[in-house]
Amino acid sequence: MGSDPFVPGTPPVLEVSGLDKSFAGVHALRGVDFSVLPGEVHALIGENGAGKSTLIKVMTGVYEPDAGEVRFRGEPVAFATPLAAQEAGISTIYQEINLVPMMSVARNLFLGREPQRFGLIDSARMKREAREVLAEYGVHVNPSRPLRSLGLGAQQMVAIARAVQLDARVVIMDEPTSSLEQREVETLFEVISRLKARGIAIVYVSHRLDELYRICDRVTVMRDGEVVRVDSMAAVERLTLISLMLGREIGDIKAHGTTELEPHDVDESAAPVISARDLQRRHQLDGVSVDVRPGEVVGLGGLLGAGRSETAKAIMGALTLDGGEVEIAGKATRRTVASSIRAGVVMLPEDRKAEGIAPGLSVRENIVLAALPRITRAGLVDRRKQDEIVDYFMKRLRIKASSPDQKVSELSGGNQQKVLLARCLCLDPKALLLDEPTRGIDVGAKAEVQGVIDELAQQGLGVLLISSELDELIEGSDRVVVLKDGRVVGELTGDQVTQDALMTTLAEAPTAPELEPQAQEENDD
Amino acid sequence: GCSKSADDSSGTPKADSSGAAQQVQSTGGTGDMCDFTAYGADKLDLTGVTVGFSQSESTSNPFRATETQSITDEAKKLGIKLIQRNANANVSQQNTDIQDMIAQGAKVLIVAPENSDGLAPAFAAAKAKKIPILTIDRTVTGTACSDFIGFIGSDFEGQAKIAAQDMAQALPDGGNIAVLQGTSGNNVAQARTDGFVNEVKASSPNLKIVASQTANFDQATGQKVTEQILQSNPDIKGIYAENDTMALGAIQAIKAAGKTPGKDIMVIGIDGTEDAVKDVASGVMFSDVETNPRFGPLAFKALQDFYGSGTSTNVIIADNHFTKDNAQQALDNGDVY
Amino acid sequence: MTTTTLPTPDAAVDADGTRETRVERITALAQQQGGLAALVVVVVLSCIFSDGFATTGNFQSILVGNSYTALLALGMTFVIITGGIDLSVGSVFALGGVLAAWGANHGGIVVAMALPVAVALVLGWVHGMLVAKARLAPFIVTLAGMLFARGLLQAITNEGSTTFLVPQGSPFLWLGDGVWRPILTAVILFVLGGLLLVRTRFGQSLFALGGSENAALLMGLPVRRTKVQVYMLSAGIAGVAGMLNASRLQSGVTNIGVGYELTAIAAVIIGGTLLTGGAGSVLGTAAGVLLLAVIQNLIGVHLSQYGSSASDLANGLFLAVVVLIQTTLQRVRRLP
Amino acid sequence: MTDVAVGRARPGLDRAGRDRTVAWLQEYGVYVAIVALLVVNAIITPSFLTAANFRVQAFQVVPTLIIALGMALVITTEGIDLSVGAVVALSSAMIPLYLGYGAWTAVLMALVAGCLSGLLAGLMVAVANVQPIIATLALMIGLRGLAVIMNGATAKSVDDSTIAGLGLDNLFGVPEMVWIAVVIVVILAFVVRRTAFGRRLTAIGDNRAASTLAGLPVKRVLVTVYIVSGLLAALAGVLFVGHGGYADPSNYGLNYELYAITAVVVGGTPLTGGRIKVLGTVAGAVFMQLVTATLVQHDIKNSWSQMIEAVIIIVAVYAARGRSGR
Ligand SMILES: Nc1ncnc2c1ncn2[C@@H]1O[C@H](COP(=O)(O)OP(=O)(O)OP(=O)(O)O)[C@@H](O)[C@H]1O
Ligand SMILES: Nc1ncnc2c1ncn2[C@@H]1O[C@H](COP(=O)(O)OP(=O)(O)OP(=O)(O)O)[C@@H](O)[C@H]1O
Ligand SMILES: [Mg+2]
Ligand SMILES: [Mg+2]
Repeated sequence: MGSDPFVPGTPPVLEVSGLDKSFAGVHALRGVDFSVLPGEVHALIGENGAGKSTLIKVMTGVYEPDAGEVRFRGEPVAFATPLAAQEAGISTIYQEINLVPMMSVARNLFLGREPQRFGLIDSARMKREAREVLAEYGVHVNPSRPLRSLGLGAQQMVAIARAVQLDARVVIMDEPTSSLEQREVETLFEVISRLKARGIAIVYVSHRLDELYRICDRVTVMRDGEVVRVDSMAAVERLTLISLMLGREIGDIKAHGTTELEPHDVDESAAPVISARDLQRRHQLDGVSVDVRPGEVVGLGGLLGAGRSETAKAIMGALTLDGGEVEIAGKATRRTVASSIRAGVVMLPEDRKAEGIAPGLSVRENIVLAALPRITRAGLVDRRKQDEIVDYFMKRLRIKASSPDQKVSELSGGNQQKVLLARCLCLDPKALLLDEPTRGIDVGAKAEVQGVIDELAQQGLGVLLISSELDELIEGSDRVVVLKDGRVVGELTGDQVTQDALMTTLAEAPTAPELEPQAQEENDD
Repeated sequence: GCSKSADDSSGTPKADSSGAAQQVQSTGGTGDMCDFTAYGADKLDLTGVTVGFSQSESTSNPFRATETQSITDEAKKLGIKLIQRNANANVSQQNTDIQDMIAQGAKVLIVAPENSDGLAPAFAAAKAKKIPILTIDRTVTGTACSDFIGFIGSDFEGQAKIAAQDMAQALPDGGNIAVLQGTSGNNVAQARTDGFVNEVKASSPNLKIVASQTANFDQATGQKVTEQILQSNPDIKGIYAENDTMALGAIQAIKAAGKTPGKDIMVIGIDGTEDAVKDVASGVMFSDVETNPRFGPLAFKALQDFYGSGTSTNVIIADNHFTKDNAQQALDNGDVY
Repeated sequence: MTTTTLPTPDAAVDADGTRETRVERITALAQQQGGLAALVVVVVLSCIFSDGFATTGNFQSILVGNSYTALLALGMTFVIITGGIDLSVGSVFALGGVLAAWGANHGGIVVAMALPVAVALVLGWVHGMLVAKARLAPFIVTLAGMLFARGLLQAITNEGSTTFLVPQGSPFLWLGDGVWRPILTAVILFVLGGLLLVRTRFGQSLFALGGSENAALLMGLPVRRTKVQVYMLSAGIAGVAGMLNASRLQSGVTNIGVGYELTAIAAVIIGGTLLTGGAGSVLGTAAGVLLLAVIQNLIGVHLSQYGSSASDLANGLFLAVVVLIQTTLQRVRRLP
Repeated sequence: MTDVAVGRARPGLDRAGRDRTVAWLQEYGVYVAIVALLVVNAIITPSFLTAANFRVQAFQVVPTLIIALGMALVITTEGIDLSVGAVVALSSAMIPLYLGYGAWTAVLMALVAGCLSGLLAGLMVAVANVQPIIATLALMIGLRGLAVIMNGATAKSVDDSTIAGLGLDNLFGVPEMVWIAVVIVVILAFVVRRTAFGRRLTAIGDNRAASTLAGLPVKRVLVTVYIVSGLLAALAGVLFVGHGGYADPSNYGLNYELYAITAVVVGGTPLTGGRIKVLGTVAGAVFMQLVTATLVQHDIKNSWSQMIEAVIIIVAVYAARGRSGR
């Protein structure tokens, strides 16, 4: 798609100059100039906390700039609310999914512009149209279902569908693919090419560099709130890009490298740290069994909605089960999160916002949240120990925060993810359940996280890895258990762990008929 | 937000209906009489029908408890079937209560109204079914012997007038006084304020009302408010409380402020509850005006007369007046509740 | 997400929308309308076991006695769905009644009808602005509003001592006269309210606001305007209810409405509306109002003779049992 | 859900300085308001700055304050406890009932009653998942009925020097109940700042789902919080009996849930949970007490006091509102 270039020389549709934005203690944007042309896909990249999301929010009326100017179609504008930006023709998919979880899929999709008849919402038509629209995005669900019953990936697709449905001149996408799996990503790219063909400008933020090279025409690289380079995408080499983002020499990066992960020495005879048997949960899990041995990274493969997150939660004791058993280090668990943690398993949840961070608490408090029992004596928090832990992990994971006292909600998405990882690691676990551990984190940090996982596995930790990024899954895992529709449909070991093998396994597995879109029409009022 | 019962009288009574029965003081200014023919009701034999009693406020208020008990006891004594409801200080609820009892088969009603106004729908429903209503202890706006049979109860302004005269007597040299008012919007509280203020104005120019605050007919609030008033008006000589419980609270506050009630500050209350009358006897309180809650005998007598020779439409009961001279005797006789 | 417990708002479809049997569907309906289910159970039991319950007179009395206070719960439903709360409705109800009665005396039916609504809307607007623009907590804003409206009422009525009577023969009395007029008025307003909630964009934005305010904002909904409107709606309905009630009582009773906000909230919650916002229904609220009314009726019939404290205890127990049943029915799900 | 704090600071040169002033006011506004009220009263109210007056204000504020502290804990977990007023009544009913076994036994039983009702509320909220406002509303109605049944309809006078001492006497020149309040405040401030329990409290209020997944004992913390709230309300009930010299379950504690909530919110603890200000709650209660004192001592009519109080509450909360807005 990158081969079908925008028309150079046309005036930019959206343009900002000299943009400045500070939050208490953080200078998030410093004199940023940025512009997108009609019909171009413009990559906006930078490491976690570089200011990408802030730039987007300033452009779309969420934040007011401290200084600088936003021009839309040549006119200076100051959007007072996201609504104003939307009405002017800028449609945005913000970084975290911003839909209403409790409302139905159809109502989310059409919220604010529902089809009406005689002044009343025409629900039947709305549902019908929702079904059609979503089908185009590969999401086959009953539109009456509450949004939150969908997996994150499907929710993301709904958000994308919603944004694209709006008749916009600029579509801004802040990490749209972070919770999508390959198939959905392809769908998204098709959508993007269609938009592009219609002369719509697209701002695209992602930490997945491959994607950028595939679809983007130009790139703006940000670092520490400043724009460090604007160029045609093809003109910037991958390594250059990374070095620009991270502000390090190319040589450094080569040496540090994207970690080449070696398979770990797994003692096949060792007793598994995690042993899940025949997990059953109505409509979600249908007899899933997984073993994880010390030092082994077991990947869970499958498409969105295959039940990977559910498996992890079930093991953690965070999900009530209809049947099945979980043993941790040979002992049956009491099936509560607290007891699982005591037994030595921890989980990094998939939905950072809903289930991960405590937004109002500080970075420090978030990191040690689960570790409280270990750092308290007689109910009192041992502050020295706490600070040691926090200090260590903030350094080791390079968490970018003004201080440990900063509220977590003020961190960039990627840094929030690192805080959660720190929360898991400071528990000193025997086994880790990682649900999308690198979701939304930048290349540098991603390599670091993968390095950490690898290192931990070397030290004998058992890891269950869920990732929608096939590369990550294939590269990182010693063994991949493939799930489909809540059932184990295959297992790849040793040399079999390849993308092709995974795809074949998935393709050959039979589909559970009941999980296909529902035939009957439901009433959602 | 929670409902506060607007007790116009409370204290520490024995919740029985013995004690001094109500005595009639006067039977209405006009002296109008009413019987079932004049009212347009059918003749009934009370012993054969169901009588409904609608109580306005929570029986956790002793006045209300005694009143309810008195009516229940008298009905039992006369062999009359009684059903009852309690509106818990809620006018809308009382409307519903009355209509409920009509639906349940009550043929005659005794109503202790929560409010003088606002019972129109219930009274209209009763009238439509020719069910006579006797109102007790608070008046209702409307026409006697048409909207309702008549009224039995105390003269609240009269009570307050007596209290004002007592205050003048207690403070012959005059001085600053404070008024603890009942719940805002309560008819009884209003009458007891008006009666007192007017009488003071009319006959005791040397008494000066310097503070007038509501204490919701409640002892704890009475205490709190008095504590504050005593701070801003250290020269207060007398306190008039519109019911006994507020008076008791005031006494507690006066003591806590290091003054002597009955000597430094004169306290006068209304209701004639046991604790207050005891305080009158011991000189802690200057005087107390009674409000007699034992409506049973008079009410049923009125109903019987209604179906016979006729009853007065406005019966004012003679309330006792307790002073140091008669308080001990009243206590010994068990005339207090 | 700050909430953990979320019932399935669209319970006709299971969390996975699949493999639904008929039994599942019926239980799903009971779960969605726990209040309604409880109402049916209680009414059926009372008809069987409580003498004189199943009479036209009794039903009429229950319905007519609660038709105007039910409106407070209707307004409250909208506010609670946005994740807010309105504690001022009881006071505004009383104020509306007083203003209507005053208006009937001083200007006739038009003033009697318009004045209370206008004043209520102004109060609601102030609530809304404080909540939406100043970003104060609805609880505290409307708590202050409750005090303010009550104070205003007392200031107008000479500390509550003046009760304005609607003149006999005033056409204003027609509004709340009789048995069926109040009931019908309430039914019509509930139906309109239901339509407003599920079939209009305004209604949808209420759900969105309560479900996730941030998302609603970023999806381009007029968040602040909607908030202001919903508080105006609630206060306006309370004003209307007070006005109608004044017509029925033929006077502006000054000490009415105390504690009504709690009854309204209880009815709304029993009806299945989530206090945290984002889910709820007008039908549920109607069921909640009726359930409380029926319980009140039963307590009145069977427990009055044992004194108020026994009634209170029974009332509390009943409420606890009802919400426990309703919560269990609704199978409030912990987010996994 | 505060990932998008829609804050818009106006551009301007002295922005940083103004931000700091605003933040400072938000943090310490209540204290400033208290000082302002004291100054105003010193000028306009005769004999306001006297020991006797402070004693009276202390007597009146301590019960509210103690209840408010428990309420603050509950509110931190995103809950609310409407039952506190009824618990005051219940606890007061226990005193005459058990006074025969000695004053301290009676006090103990009163406190036990408070703990039990708190336990009930906690179980309903944490285990049965009933929404806090409705669970405690049921208790608010039911417990008062129970209290009146246990005590009888009559207010019972309590003549006991120990209990009266709690309500009236001084220790080192300061009312005993003030000392009690000080001890509770110190303990709570310590618990909130230094203990694991305090951390869990805020985390649960901030994001309950995340706390559950992080393995925090969510139910235990919730139940504890409601028990503490019940306990403190019961303690306030004992002080009521001591100060008034009688037990009156039908009237004690009426509306105190609202006073307590107001104190908590005016003190800067948001109703949305996740944050708690112990000292702020003290300040909130003291501030509201001073407002009431000013109004009553100047004999302002009830109608006007209510309206003025309403406005003052709004202004105070507006000044104290946190950065998160609500
Ligand atoms: N509301 C806020 N309050 C305070 N600081 C903030 C706020 N929002 C963002 N920041 C800070 O601004 C900086 C830029 O954040 P931003 O979210 O724009 O980063 P990003 O480039 O989108 O990163 P990521 O790739 O991780 O999403 C970060 O240091 C962050 O901590
Ligand atoms: N594209 C889709 N079409 C229909 N239903 C979907 C789709 N994606 C997800 N779902 C539904 O969402 C539910 C939860 O999916 P979820 O994404 O949590 O599963 P998962 O295998 O853990 O995936 P992930 O690894 O992305 O978390 C599934 O039960 C499924 O019914
Ligand atoms: Mg970002
Ligand atoms: Mg998942």
